Formats: sequence, C-alpha cells, structure tokens
Amino acid sequence: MSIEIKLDKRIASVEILKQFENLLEIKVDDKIYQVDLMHNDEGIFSILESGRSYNIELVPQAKPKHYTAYTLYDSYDLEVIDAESRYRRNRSSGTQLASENIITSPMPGKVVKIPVKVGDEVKKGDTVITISAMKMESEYKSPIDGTIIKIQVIEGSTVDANQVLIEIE
Amino acid sequence: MSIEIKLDKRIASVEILKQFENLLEIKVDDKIYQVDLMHNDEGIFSILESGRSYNIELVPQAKPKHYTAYTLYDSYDLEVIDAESRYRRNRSSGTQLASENIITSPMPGKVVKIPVKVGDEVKKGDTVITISAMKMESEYKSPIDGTIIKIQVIEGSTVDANQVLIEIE
Amino acid sequence: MRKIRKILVANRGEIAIRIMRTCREMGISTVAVFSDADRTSMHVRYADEAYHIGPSASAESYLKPEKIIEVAKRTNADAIHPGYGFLSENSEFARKCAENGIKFIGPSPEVIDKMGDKIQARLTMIAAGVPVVPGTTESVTTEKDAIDTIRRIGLPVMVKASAGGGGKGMRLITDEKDIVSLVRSARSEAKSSFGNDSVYIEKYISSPHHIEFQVLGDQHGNFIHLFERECSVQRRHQKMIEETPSPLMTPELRRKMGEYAVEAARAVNYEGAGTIEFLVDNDLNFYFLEMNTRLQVEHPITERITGIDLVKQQILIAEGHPLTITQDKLRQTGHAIECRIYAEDSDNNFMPNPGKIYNITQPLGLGVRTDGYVYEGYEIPIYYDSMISKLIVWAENRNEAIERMKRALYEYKITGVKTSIKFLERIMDTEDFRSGNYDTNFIEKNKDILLSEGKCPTDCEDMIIIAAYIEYLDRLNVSQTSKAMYPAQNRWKKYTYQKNFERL
Amino acid sequence: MRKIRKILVANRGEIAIRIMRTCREMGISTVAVFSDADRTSMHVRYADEAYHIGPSASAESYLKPEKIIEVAKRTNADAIHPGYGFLSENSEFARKCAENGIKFIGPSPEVIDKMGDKIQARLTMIAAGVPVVPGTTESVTTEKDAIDTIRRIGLPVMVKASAGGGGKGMRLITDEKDIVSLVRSARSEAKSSFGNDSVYIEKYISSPHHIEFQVLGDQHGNFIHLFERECSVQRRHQKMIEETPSPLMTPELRRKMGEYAVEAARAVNYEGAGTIEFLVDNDLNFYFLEMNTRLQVEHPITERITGIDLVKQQILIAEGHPLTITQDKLRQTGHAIECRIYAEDSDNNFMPNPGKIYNITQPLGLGVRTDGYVYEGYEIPIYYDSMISKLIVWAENRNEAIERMKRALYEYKITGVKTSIKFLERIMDTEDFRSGNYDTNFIEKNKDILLSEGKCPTDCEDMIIIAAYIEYLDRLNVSQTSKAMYPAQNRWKKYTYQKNFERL
Repeated sequence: MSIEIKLDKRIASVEILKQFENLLEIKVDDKIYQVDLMHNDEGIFSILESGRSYNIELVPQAKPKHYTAYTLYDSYDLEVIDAESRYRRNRSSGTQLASENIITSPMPGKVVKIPVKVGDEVKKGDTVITISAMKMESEYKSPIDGTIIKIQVIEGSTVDANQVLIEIE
Repeated sequence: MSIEIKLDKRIASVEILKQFENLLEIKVDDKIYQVDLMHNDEGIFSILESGRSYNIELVPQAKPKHYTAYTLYDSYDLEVIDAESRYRRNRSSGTQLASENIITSPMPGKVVKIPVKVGDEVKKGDTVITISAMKMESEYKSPIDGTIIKIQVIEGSTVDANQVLIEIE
Repeated sequence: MRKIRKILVANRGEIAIRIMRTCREMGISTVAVFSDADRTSMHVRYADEAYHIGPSASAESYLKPEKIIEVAKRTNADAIHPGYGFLSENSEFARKCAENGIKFIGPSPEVIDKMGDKIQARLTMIAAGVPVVPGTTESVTTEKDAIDTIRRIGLPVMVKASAGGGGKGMRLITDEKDIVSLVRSARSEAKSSFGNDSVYIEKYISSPHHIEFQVLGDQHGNFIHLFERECSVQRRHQKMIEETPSPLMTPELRRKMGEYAVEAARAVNYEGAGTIEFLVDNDLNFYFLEMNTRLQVEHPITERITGIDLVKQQILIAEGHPLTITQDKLRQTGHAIECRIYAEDSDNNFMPNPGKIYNITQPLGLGVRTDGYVYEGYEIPIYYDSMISKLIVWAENRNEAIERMKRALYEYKITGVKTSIKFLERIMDTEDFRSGNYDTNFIEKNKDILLSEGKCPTDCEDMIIIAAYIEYLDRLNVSQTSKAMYPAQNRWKKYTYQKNFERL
Repeated sequence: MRKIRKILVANRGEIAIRIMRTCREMGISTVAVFSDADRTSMHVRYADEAYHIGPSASAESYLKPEKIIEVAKRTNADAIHPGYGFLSENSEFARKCAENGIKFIGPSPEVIDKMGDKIQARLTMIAAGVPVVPGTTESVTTEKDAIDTIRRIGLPVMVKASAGGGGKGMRLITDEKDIVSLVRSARSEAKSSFGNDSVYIEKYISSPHHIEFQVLGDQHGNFIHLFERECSVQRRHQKMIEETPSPLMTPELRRKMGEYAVEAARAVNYEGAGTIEFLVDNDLNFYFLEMNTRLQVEHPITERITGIDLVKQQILIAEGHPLTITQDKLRQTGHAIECRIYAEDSDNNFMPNPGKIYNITQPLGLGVRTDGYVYEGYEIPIYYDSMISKLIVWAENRNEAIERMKRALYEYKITGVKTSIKFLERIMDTEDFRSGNYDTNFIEKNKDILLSEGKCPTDCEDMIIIAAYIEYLDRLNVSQTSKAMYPAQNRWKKYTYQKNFERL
C-alpha cells in the first residue's frame, strides 16, 4: 500500500515492500531502504539504517494524521495523505476556503483587546485583536482590506491554539 | 459504593461520600477525609489533604486489581477487593489451592539447573531449581516433604516473574 | 538568632522547586501556594504543604500579599522566600511580613524602595563612589534644561521619562539636528502616558556588555561578592545565556568592579543575596545600571564556580548567622554556562508557545545541572513566564564548557511545545559566541546564522517519513497504552539477529 | 600522535553512554554494539552507529573479541573503549585490537596479564616497595609448608586456592586448633574444584576499609594519582556507596598511599586510567590488594572533586598526548558521594529484580549528577548487571553532601521494578555512616536499622488507599492514553478554588 507523506514542503511517496517483524524493506520515492525499526505507543522510534542510529519522535497534532516529528536535531511538520485525505482534498479544492479571511490564534492565550466590531471596515495591516500569552502581547493584523463579519471571542476570554477568532470579508 | 482495599496486611473499607470534580469526601474505615485529588492515566496521583501534599504512583501488577503503590518514601502492595473478587475468594476458599505446593519464580530469569525429575521424592529444604538473573544465581527449595509431580520449565529456558515452575505434592 | 523551621515559598515554577530543594537539604519544611492554573504544577507536588491562593492571573494570586501572608500565618511558617519576580522586590510585601512576625528572606523594605527607584539608586551609588552612566541625577523639567544637559553630556544620549517605564517617553538621540524635535516628542509622550513631562538624560552606551556581580551581605555588616556573570546574550531584553567568568573580564577589572559591587551593597547596608548590574563598553569602562534586590534566575552559574549554595546562604543570613565565607577564600573554579529553555518559537520572533508537554529526555552526566519544573503530560499555563527550565553546565575551561553545553542541548528533548533548545544550540556554534567576542547586540548581529534552517539531509528526512508511515499503519490497528518499545506491527514472533536481512 | 575520530564502545548500559557523552563533547563519532536483548537499549539509541553482535548471553556477544573487532574494522573505528567488565581486562582482546591496527583504550596486554594474576601482581608490588597483605609470594604445595607459613604469619589468616576464584578452596582460619583441618579441607576443595591443590596464604584483615587510588599514566612515563575513593559500603562483595575524600584519611596517609599508588603504576609502566586498591585496617596500616586496569564504576566522584573528565583523559592518552595535569596542581575540592542504584529487592537479600520500567523522575538541581541508561517503558534484561544508574552528589563538605544525597534519593523515583533507592536512603540516616565511622562490615553491622520498615503513618496509608479506590473507579470507565493530569472522573466542569469544600 503506497501512501503519501508531506514533510514540511516535500511530499514523498512511501511503500512497504517486505517486512519481517522489526526488519523492513521500504521504498521512499525512488529509494529503497532496509531498516531495523522499533517504536513504542508514544511515537518514539529507533531506526537503524546501514548502521546509522536514528531517534525520531512523532507527536500527534490536533488535526488527524498531522504530526510534529522531532529528531535530535530539529523538528518537522508531517501530514499523512491517505486515500481518505486525498478524497477530502479533492472535494474541497473547488470551494477555496480561503484561510486569509480568517484570523486564528497560533498559540493558546487570553484575548486582551478587540479594537473592532462586526461591520467595521478594516484595511490590510490594521490590528484587529491582541492576544496575551506568558506576559507577551501579540497584535494580529487584518491580512486584507475588508469588513469584519464575525467575532468569535470576547475580551478577557482564553483561546486555544488554532482557534478561529475573527472572520473578515 | 464501598469496597475493600488491601494494603500490605491491612484491609481497609473505602467509600466515597461526596464529590465535586477534584474535591472529594471519602471515608476510609472510620475516618472521613476531604481531599483535593488529581491524577493521570499512568496512575500518578497528587492529593492535598489538610494542606499536606501527597504524591502517589500506582503501578498495575500482572494480576488484575493488584497494584504496587509508590510514595516518595516507600512502596506497598495493594489489592482492590470488589464484589467480583470477594465472590472468587469465597468460591476458592473451599478448595485451598495451597500455594506452598508450587514453586514460582519471584523475578524473570533463566533456568540454570533442575536437579530433580518428575516422581522424585524431596525433603523440605531440598533445592529443586536454580534460576539465574543479572549474574546472580538463586536456589529455590522445596517448602514441604513430598513428590515432584510436575516440572513446567526446562534447563536453559527463560521464565517470567510469578511463573509456575514446579509442583510438589 | 532565630532558627527557621518552615518556609513558605511565595513563587511557582523552577525557582520555587529550587528553593524547596535547599530547604529539604536543610531539614526545613516547605509550604507552596498556588493559583487555579497551578493545581498540578510541580511546586505543589514537591512541597510538604500546599494552599490555594486565588485565580490564575498573577494579580489575583501570586501578587496578593495578604493572601500569602494569611497562608503563612495559618501554617506557622517562620519565613517567606519570594524567589524572583512576583513580590520579590515589593517593599510593601516585605513590610507586611515583618508586621506579621514573618521573616522576609531578602533585604529590608527601605533598601528595596531605595534600589527600586532608578534616580534614587543612581544618587545612592554616586554617593558611594560607584560609577554610574553619565547623565542627570534628577528630573529635567524644562525643554531648555534638557537641551543644555544633552549638550553637556555629549551625544549619543538616551532621554527617559522620569515617571515612566516600558519604553514610553524614551528616545535615543544620536544626531545633533534631532535634539530639539526628539526632546519635544519624548516630553509630549511622557506627558500623555504618565501625566508628567519631566525626563532624565543618560549617556547612551551602544552595544554594551551586560555584566553583573553577585553580592551577599549579612546582618552584621559583612559583605562579599561572588564574582561576575556575563549576561549579554539577550532577546527582547530578556537574558538567554549567561556565563561566568565573563570572556571580557580581566583580573584587574574584576577586582575593581567587585570592590565597587561590595561598596554598593555596603552603601545601603544590604542584607541577603543581591546583584549589582553594570553596563560595560568595549573600552572596559563600566557603569552601575541597577541593583536587583533578590535572587537572580542565573544564580546557578555562580553556585557552580564557587561551590556555594546561594539559597542556603540566604536562609542562614535570614536566621541571623554571620557570613562564614570571606572574600579572600573565594575562588572561581572552571567555567559555567547557563542556557534558559523557553517554551517559545525562537524562529518566529520568539513567540511564546504554551501547551502540553509530551515527552522529556533530561540531559545527564558529567558537569550538567538542570533546574526545571515541567513534567510529561503537564500543560504549561498561559498566565506566567515562558521559561520552563535552565540548563547549567560546568567544565574546566570555556571551550570544554561550550562543547558540554552543545552535548547537553543535543540530549535535551522536550516535545509537545516549541522550545528555544535548537536556537541555543545554534548560538553555541556561532563564531562570535565561541570566541567570546559578543555584546548585547549579539542575537541581532547573528540573526542570519541563528535563523538558518539546519535541517537534516535527505536520508534522515526519509527516516522520518518511514516512521510516520509505520505510525500510520499501526494506528490503523488497536492502540495500546504501554510505553514499552515494540517492533512495527507487533503481531509476529520477534525476529532474532542471527538471521538477517537476506532472509527478507 | 594519532587523532582518534571514531570510537567503538565495546560495552552496554550506563558506562557505554557515559563514554559516548565524552566522545560527543570531543567531536568523536561513536559506534555501539548490541546483543539480541539490547536492540532497544539506550546505548544503541545514543550512538551514531549501532551493530548487532550476537545473542543475549554475554558469552556470545559482549565477550566475543572477534565479533567486536569485525565491527570496528567494518566501521573504520580508530579505537575501542572497553568500559568496565566484559572485555575490559582481557589481554587477548587488547592484543587482537593491536594486531588489527585498532587502538585499545587502556594499558598494554602485558600489563593486563601481569596485574590480572594475583600472585604476579603481589610480586610486582613487593618489588616496587608497595606494602602488600603479609603472606606467601608463591603457591604453597604441601600441607607442611602451609602450616609452617601460617605459624610464621600468625593468625588470623586466609587460605586461598592458587588456581581458584569464586570462594572455592578459600578458608578463614582464626583459631590455632583449626589450622590442620582447615588447611586440609581447603586443599581438598581446591583439588576437586581446579584439579590443583596448591594454595597461598594471606594475613586476614578483619573488617578492613576498602580504599582505592585513581591513577593516570601516559605513553611518556608521566604518572599522577587523583586521590582516593572510600568504597567500604558493600553488599555481597559489591560496592553500593563510594565517597571521596575518605572519612578515614589523614593528609599524611593520603600523601603516603598516593605515592605508593604512583609507584605501583610506574612499576608496570602503566598507560591510561587505573585503580590501585588497598585494604586499610583501623590502625591505618594499608596493604596493596589489587590493581584494576580499567575505568571504575565509581570514577565520577573523582571527576567531581578534581574537575577532570577521566574518559577524556583516557582518550587523550590513547592518542599519545602527554598528561598536562601535574600532581602539584591537583586539588580535592569539596566532597562527593556516589550511590549505585540497583534493580534489586534490597530488603530480600538484594535479590535482582529485572523487569519493565514504568516511570522515572530524575533528581535534578544543585550538585546532582545522574549516570543511568534506563528509560520509561524499557525492559531491563535478565542477562546483565543489575546496576541501572549511578547518583553522584557534590557539596562543600561531607555533611552537606549527605543531606544533598538524601534529598536526591528522595526525589529519585523509578517505578515498575524494585530498586536500592530506599535502602540507600536508610544508609544515609545511620549513625555509623553519618559519623564516617564504617568499614566493609557496615551493612552487616547495621542490618537491623537498614531492614526496618520505615513505612508512613496511617494518614499517608489512607491516602494510598484513596488513590487506589479512585484508580479502580476510573478504570471502570474508558481508559484514556494521555499523560495529562486530570481530576477523578473527568466528566464534569473543573471546579474552581474560589468556591470551597463547604460547597460539597
């Protein structure tokens, strides 16, 4: 079964060729690897490939099939694209749910100030909301010229990472 | 619902009286406690009682409803005795499955030597099996005068903790 | 001499635990206080006793003197250790402790007040003969006075609102032609921000080194310094890395600055542990910047090179013991570096990144100390500081210390949230840091190197892809909860290595 | 001088990782080898490369010179570090390394042979003027010679089989009337065990102190010692706790023993790190016992008080560098103690307790070092040593070090298997250990105190019972896999603390 995996900007095709327990032959794009792979339920992997020892940790993200991968050196965003995701992707490609109309919070925090109200006209770059987390305030700006059509939070409320805050049209 | 919990040799009766999320009123034998209790899926507990902070960790054992409890100071054997266990206990109390007829291995290890064979007569204190673990050999003796009726392992095999090794009658 | 048997630690996070560790070693029992957000925080779990003091926001919990004192009285605590931040430099709190018969572990309220007011601190230091940044010693209330003063001091200068803070009413003037307009805008912003247009003027030290001296004073008039800490690696005016000895320091300069640091402490009859901060320019001119009347985040590097437990010294001093350490007995042994681990996205303007900790692997072994407070499964609250841990290494010399720090950062894994660990590792690799040739401008200057993506080669990427693939396949099956390592798709017998890939 | 770029570590467990840490700090790449049982061992995961060398039993993997050398050749390793145990004192292995052009990090095969043979080692030391336990310098082959020798040395004596080991053919003689019968039984047991009835006879030192000196020798004839380690706390002839300085030591005795240790190393032209073990009686008479021609388990306490990375010194010496440390520059700073954490049931005759690690909480903070190799979810194999970690603390003085060790042991939690942690904590509380007044008989003498059950009072027991109760109730519901802390029965809204128990 071949599936696609998106690692940062790269999309690679992966297929398992043979397996005998921890010993696997796997094809990544055009390259064939023989690896000795052990892992646990918490997404910690130990892979030996041509004698090299790799430690990899996969942490599931809020969205299904999305992971953050940690090596000893760096971290990566990962997404598994299987038949189901491909189907969803194709289906939604027509509607263009433009994410630039939506202000989301990149981290958990507390809403300090919303200087706009529904119906306000805003210019690209205008501050529409200020979020505070860990003693640091961040101002989020409108990505477009437009009108505020929805404000989903109120001042003083706490927000989660990736929560939709404000919609602009 | 009151159940019994066996801690080392003590058997205590426990009953929850009131609960509001993390705040609990619980009766242990005749004593009523108001505790603030938080825990996680791995059996780690933080309990505040009259301001005292307790850290307790429960590690499930192989037998169901058996735990080892760790405080910062010591460890304890625990068993939860609910209706089901009571039923089993009562049922088996007649048959007297005398554990002294059975030699089990208290730890994982490797069978080094079995100086007896089925049918051999042994005296109390005779060595019937030698297990090696971590470079140390332990000899297990017959707890009774009797006859070897079953040998469940062979020399050179590895054994798990609490595995039955030899039966004597 | 009053023996302290129980201490309430009026703080949270790593510093609360660090203080409790010393209490435990001294046989002193500990009381923690916590806000709504901190019920499962490690300091609550580590303490002997723990009491709730209010909602999550600091202003309603950790910054409430009366609530904390109430707990101290209820639990019969002999003393309160304020840690750093929160109420540690709040003279009103120190005063209330005294009124309630509880020893505040730190200097007197009067000293906190005196050193907390920038202009008063400057005046005190000038009186004690300690060099301060050249500038006015009192507020300048007219535009003419301001311009005259600037001409006298000479450009560049910094104009600061007397009543201010947080950068409001602050202007850097580097060019003759801008003097009038910038003085006006500073005064006008000061007026609108604080209702007061008076300003003061200081010589601007560009790209200075931030070097501080640790001092200790007891209740019997003894004062010592425990050498310097170099704190120039900063981002957003917050320290990231500290080291001692400072690569900039000469024995002569150390002696001179150390003497001034002791003079500064003596000038206010300082009690406890404090820090004298200096700005040092590239010609090794140094100027008093401010005094911190508390324990510093970076105190462990001083502990490591002197062997002295500073929290223990604070407690002994608070009990009334005279210092048993004398200046001539103190030695700096080897080299210590501290890296602050922040929960933040260092590559994205150091944006804080609270969230849930997934896994932690602690760096261990020779010369490594970790002071942290997060644990696996812990959710870092959004309400407090983003520093989750401090990594301190020691080695015989600076080069070895840098290599050890690299090794420790390499081993240190905290997953689930973004941290500054990789950014710190890149700092250890920069030429400027390795040569010791850096000042407070370091991160800005090395931005391009520090933000470069040092990602792994394709082979390594492919291994990540393979891991994700197997994870995906195994998630299709039932999930287990054990943390034991097992092979991919644990359905067959374990394959022994006597056989080989050829068998595949 | 040959630069070492890659090292194969022919070992497992904590020592393999400890060696790799230094390699990483020195920029040397590392190759691990592993048996069937060790695929998921931390040393495999920590190394840059890892190769399988055989089945789980040491005799078929870690003790196979040819397999290890094959991997070294295949990976172009410049050197092999043997750690301790396994092949570390195997001269044949050292010889084979040399034959294959791989540097064995340790002394020459000849020195290993010479110091490995007890009688030859005794003779070498006698020739070098180092005091040895009084006794025979060669095998005694007749009963009459044996009895004459015993009369000459004087009781008590120990009779040991020349060809022997493992306690076979060994007899302690304390009473005149037993001489003949015990000599006979020793000779007869030696004959039946080893086919050789010759014995040698040594003065028996009762309840001696076991004190060893760390030495370093380079390829250029320079030798130094790095002071002593007191290793008298032993169980089943295995060390449990080591400390330095030894509480027994006087500066005069240290100087004398140190000089002999250096003489001993010089006598065999020793290369690398080695240890001279002495027995010391209560009158401070000391006798050479044996030399360990490798790194010791307890080397970290020496590293801590001298500041020297011993593995780095081993590697530099192996590269041919002359020692840059001189005897007169070396100082013992403060006090260091090491506790060995065994996976064992200390209360039950120290029976090994392999099994799966459930959770680990590392002790952190000031003055604490941990060298371990187990991780959460790791299953400790039954095939190897039961030592899973070493806890090393340092403090300014011995009392503070003991308090710090108690604090660190209190913080250290390893669940899932039984460990020696609590037993070690009880040792820290004994009067004999605290006063420093102990010898190799310590554990036997303090048995009653050490095996007492210091369980917690009823309140604390009740809390455990409550925890078990809630665990049971929550297990009746679906189990989750998150490690986040949540309240009991996570079905309702979180209760804020502004309200109170009165609301219940």
